[in-house]
Amino acid sequence: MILNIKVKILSRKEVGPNIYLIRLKAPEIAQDALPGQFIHIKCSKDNYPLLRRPLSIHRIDKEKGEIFILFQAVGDGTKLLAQREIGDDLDIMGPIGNGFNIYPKSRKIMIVGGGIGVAPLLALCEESIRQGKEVRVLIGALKKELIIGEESYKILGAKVDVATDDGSYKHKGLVTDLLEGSIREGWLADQIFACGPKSMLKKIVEISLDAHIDCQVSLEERMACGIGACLGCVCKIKTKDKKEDKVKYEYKRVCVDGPVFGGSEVVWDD
Amino acid sequence: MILNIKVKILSRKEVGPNIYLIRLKAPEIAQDALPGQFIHIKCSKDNYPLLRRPLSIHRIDKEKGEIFILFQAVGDGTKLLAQREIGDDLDIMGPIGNGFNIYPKSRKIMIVGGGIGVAPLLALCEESIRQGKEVRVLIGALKKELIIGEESYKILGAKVDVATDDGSYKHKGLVTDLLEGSIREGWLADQIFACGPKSMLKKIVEISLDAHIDCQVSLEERMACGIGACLGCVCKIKTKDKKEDKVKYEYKRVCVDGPVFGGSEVVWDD
Amino acid sequence: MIDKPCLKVEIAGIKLKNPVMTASGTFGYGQEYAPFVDLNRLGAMILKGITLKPKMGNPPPRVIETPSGMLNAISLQNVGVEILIKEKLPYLKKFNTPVVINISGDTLEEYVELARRLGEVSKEMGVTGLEVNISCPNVKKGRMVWGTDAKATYKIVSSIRKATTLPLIAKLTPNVTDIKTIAQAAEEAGADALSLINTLVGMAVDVNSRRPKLANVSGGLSGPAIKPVALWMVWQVFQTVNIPVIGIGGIIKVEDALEFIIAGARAIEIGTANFVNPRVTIEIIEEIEKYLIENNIKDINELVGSIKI
Amino acid sequence: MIDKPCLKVEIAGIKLKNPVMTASGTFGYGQEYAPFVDLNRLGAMILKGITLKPKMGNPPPRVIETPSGMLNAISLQNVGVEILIKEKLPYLKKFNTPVVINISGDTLEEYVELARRLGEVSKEMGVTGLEVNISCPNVKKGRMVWGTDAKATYKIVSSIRKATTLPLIAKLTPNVTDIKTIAQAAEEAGADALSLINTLVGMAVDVNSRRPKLANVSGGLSGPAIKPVALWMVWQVFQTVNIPVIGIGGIIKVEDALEFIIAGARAIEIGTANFVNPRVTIEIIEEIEKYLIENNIKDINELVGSIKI
Ligand SMILES: Cc1cc2nc3c(=O)[nH]c(=O)nc-3n(C[C@H](O)[C@H](O)[C@H](O)COP(=O)(O)OP(=O)(O)OC[C@H]3O[C@@H](n4cnc5c(N)ncnc54)[C@H](O)[C@@H]3O)c2cc1C
Ligand SMILES: Cc1cc2nc3c(=O)[nH]c(=O)nc-3n(C[C@H](O)[C@H](O)[C@H](O)COP(=O)(O)OP(=O)(O)OC[C@H]3O[C@@H](n4cnc5c(N)ncnc54)[C@H](O)[C@@H]3O)c2cc1C
Ligand SMILES: Cc1cc2nc3c(=O)[nH]c(=O)nc-3n(C[C@H](O)[C@H](O)[C@H](O)COP(=O)(O)O)c2cc1C
Ligand SMILES: Cc1cc2nc3c(=O)[nH]c(=O)nc-3n(C[C@H](O)[C@H](O)[C@H](O)COP(=O)(O)O)c2cc1C
Ligand code: FES
Ligand code: FES
Repeated sequence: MILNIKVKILSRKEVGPNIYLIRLKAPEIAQDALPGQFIHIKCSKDNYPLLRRPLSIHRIDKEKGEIFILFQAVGDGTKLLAQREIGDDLDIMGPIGNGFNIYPKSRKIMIVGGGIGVAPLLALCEESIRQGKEVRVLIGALKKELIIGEESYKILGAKVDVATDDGSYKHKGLVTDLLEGSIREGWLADQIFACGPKSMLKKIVEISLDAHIDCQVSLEERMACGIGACLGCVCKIKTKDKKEDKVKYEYKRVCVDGPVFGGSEVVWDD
Repeated sequence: MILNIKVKILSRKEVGPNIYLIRLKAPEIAQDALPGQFIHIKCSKDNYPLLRRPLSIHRIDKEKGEIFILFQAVGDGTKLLAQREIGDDLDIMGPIGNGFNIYPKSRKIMIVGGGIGVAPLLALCEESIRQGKEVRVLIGALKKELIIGEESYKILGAKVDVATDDGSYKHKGLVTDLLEGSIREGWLADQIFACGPKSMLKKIVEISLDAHIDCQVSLEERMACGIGACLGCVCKIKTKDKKEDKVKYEYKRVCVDGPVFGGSEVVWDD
Repeated sequence: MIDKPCLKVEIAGIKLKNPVMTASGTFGYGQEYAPFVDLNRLGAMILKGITLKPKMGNPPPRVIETPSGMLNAISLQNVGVEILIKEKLPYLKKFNTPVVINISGDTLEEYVELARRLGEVSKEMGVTGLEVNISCPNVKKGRMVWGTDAKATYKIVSSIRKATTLPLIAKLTPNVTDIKTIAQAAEEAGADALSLINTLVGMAVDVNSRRPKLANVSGGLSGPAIKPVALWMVWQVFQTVNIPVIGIGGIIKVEDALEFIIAGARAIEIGTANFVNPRVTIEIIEEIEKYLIENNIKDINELVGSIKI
Repeated sequence: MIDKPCLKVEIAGIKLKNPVMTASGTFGYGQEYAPFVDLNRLGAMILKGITLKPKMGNPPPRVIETPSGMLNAISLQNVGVEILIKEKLPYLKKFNTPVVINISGDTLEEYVELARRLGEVSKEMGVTGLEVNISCPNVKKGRMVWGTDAKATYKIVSSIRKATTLPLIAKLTPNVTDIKTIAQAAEEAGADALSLINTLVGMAVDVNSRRPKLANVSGGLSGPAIKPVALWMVWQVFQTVNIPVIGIGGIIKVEDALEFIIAGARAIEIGTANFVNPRVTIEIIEEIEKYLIENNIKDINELVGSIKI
């Protein structure tokens, strides 16, 4: 069930240029949360900005009853959030969404994150490793300073590779190059999970279709309610009609029908 | 000239229930400011609330280049202002308005403040004493805890009397009772200066007219621009036409034509 | 001092426990808010606008924040009336809160058929009333919006009136020169109550891509930004008609709701604020009660239209 | 990369250094803002609305803040045209910035006489153009607002057109069902440019006293809250007329100004934002220039109406 609660800000750290990691005391949410879910946050204490902002749950610490968010301060909402003080009560709703679906029979997991898209993937990595999967992580960023979480993934026991657009660190190029490379080398995952810019996701879906690997992507869309009521946050999804003989299109809600969708269901071109 | 500058918050103190005293480093303004003038303040760092809020200059320290504001946190604007941190830059415009006019030949000065209306009167008291006047101060408040500045006036060398509506401190009743009392006792000021709720000001003007004492009152009205451009902040003022044979009424701007008006000019009844 | 003021109001013959309703399109089909709100405590629930057939709606982006408001261009994505009846209404039957269905259509015939169909199942499925969204364009008449013309308003409301005995609320659009003549037309056509305002038409542009921020170019502006406009229109209409008026537009705190009630609204609908604070409806109900106690008002109906000019 | 993009635009034959003008009623008679703004740097100055005779205006309270906006009910308090000419215009003559006079009246005759009088002194006193505020009620026609009716708009604009050869900007009110027909009427009547929007009608209630917060009951809503509505109307009008459009409504930062320009405004007016930040006009001029450089746009005129739909 989605809760609307006030939770304490336990710590806040600028982990990269304009990128913040905030730890929240939220036992009720930590208890239920799945990797890939998000929380819907009232960034300020008054009604300006008006709407909440969705941020993925970055890490889930069920034992301590804590959750983490990792975000980039891009506009009014996230900038105000980055200024909230330790000890403040934060008004959040969550956990929201379907989360990633790790199949029990999968043995090898490939996780691909672009930019701030890495945010929801740490919890996924942790859970995958907890379930005994072999996990590889590919991280893409514009440049060296914007790479987030490389160490955190390594500590969990995942093999991590990095690509930067400008070549300022490790592979120069796109993170999708790394994905193609690993497939070429013969490391075939049972599932690919990805989060990041649309162009990256689209390419990853193409690669996964070619390689016949099951792929799940986490989408973003502008949200109002965050709980499925306003139909503001839709994306176009291919569905089959009842007789399964005709492809249909439907606008599904990113907030509660997603944010994770099967890569092949997503219609990218409008 | 009215300046628009950013000034440092040097200190902030809650001096009464929801009443704050803030000290600002503002040499350019301290240099020019007159008792009775105000500054127009952007209370928050963003545009919410949208408009500035006018607050009187409570004390002027020309030597240190500091000014003080004393205010009650009543709504969104003043509440946000009360939360601004020491060291913050505050965006202000000022000094604005005509200020009180102390006549050189006046020897005895009566100052009357009701509630937060005492705010602009400390600077006036200080200046009057500096000019060698004999100053009496009457303070009115709802109850004991809401009396502000009694000591500050005494330190300056003024004789201070207090009235509380509920009798929780000194005279039980209205501050206007004290004024009538002092006149009855024969302490006739050359000028009366007053600031406070409209009903109080109206009564003081009546008393002063009866006693033939020159009286100046500081008015409040909701403001937008604060510099005479929008005509939002008007009050009705009696004026004489050129031939001085007919009374006319005019809406004058509290911000730049006031906030101090001759008591007998003000039209109270609409 | 009174300790339990009366919050009950009657709108279009519908008895409400209190004047707080949910605005169409902002409360889903009710169930979405059940984790946050005891649906039994609401005055009434108005569901997402329904059409005869399911509708796909506009492509994204569909929502965008604006200063103290938001633009939406959902364009009536909905499951269609039959799925509403089969899958959404059964859940709501377990609450003793009136359910009002907001109806929309591309043609007069669609509105009429919808009203007839919902009338047919009203007893069984717990449909207490209809709110007619006349802010939709009339596709037959070159997409002129029904509610922007008094004659068209009269025509559509009277046609629906003939098709159903259900309490009928006409929901007015604010994008008009004179809301009073539209209100009068709706009253004459047989509306039992009027609700206003729907959203103002607005737009936003992304200065980097130089494209509209909404895929649909324009959208409906809602939220606190529009409250002053809504309040003015409610007061205008309150002075013009003899049927109850429901105030909508930017209500996010108790003072907002009270402003509408004092200006003449017998009930109010809360829209965008649900997105900000999912418990806002309940909080406002509680605070209206507090206000009545503090101001020693025994019955909320005394407050309706009590504005002193 | 260009280092000095061209910011010059021409409106109604008036040559502006840049597209940033001040909105009537929010910049006084210019002089009030001289401590904060180098008046020489503005695109144009539009002064507080003037009438034939001095006007006392409404009783206070006249202004009230609303979410991201404000309501005002100044009601045209002004010194009258003769004092304007004698006491206000001389000061402005020393600046080389076009001065546009916003004119208002209770009757058609007043508008016409005002236009004639200002035309008469225009050379001598530096009056570069007129902006006709047609949001005033026509007292002869039962207080119907001129600008809410296409015929009335045509009548008043064409009458003024005959009375003066000064560049004529018709300022439209947004409180209408179809801004396009009003815009067309103004164009046909001979307006050289259109400016929009004036304020939306709104109201606020004090829930403690149960009185309107404005002594005048209703007021005009301005500020960021109305920007989406203004932008939509500007874009609608831009597509409809062949004369330049000036965008007004809620502009407080450079993006707002750019949104209007991209949607079709050849110039913009800044109103309420002057109260928030007295230097806002200059800051926006500087930032428009920066945007043009960053986006490699040589001439601001390329940006006008460049929205991609
Ligand atoms: C399910 C979900 C999970 C997300 N998780 C994260 C996360 O873990 N970390 C993180 O940094 N960001 C995340 N985002 C994106 C984040 O919500 C936006 O960056 C944020 O809402 C921007 O708000 P703002 O007020 O700072 O910016 P605004 O001023 O609103 O906009 C600034 C920029 O952010 C973009 N933006 C605004 N709202 C959204 C939105 N709802 N979705 C996508 N882009 C938006 C705009 O296009 C604009 O360019 C997530 C988005 C979704 C939908
Ligand atoms: C020239 C001048 C000098 C002032 N000096 C002081 C001072 O030294 N100390 C002090 O505490 N207050 C002073 N005030 C009043 C102060 O400006 C208001 O209390 C403040 O603007 C309220 O803002 P807010 O956002 O907190 O409240 P809002 O939410 O705007 O309103 C809360 C309450 O404050 C009242 N209010 C709001 N704006 C004004 C206004 N412009 N004038 C009068 N009342 C208003 C409203 O009626 C309302 O009841 C002065 C006002 C003026 C005009
Ligand atoms: C996302 C969204 C969807 C809406 N959908 C509908 C609808 O289907 N039918 C309708 O009559 N009004 C619809 N509205 C309008 C609201 O019911 C309401 O009239 C308007 O939002 C103003 O109220 P508010 O400011 O409280 O949101 C919608 C509003 C929003 C924000
Ligand atoms: C205090 C005030 C006074 C105004 N006076 C006039 C006026 O005299 N004539 C006029 O045409 N518009 C007047 N307006 C409207 C503005 O010029 C402008 O059209 C409107 O405020 C919208 O722009 P904004 O949101 O930038 O303020 C006034 C607006 C305000 C806020
Ligand atoms: S944000 Fe409202 S349905 Fe997803
Ligand atoms: S506040 Fe604008 S004229 Fe005084």
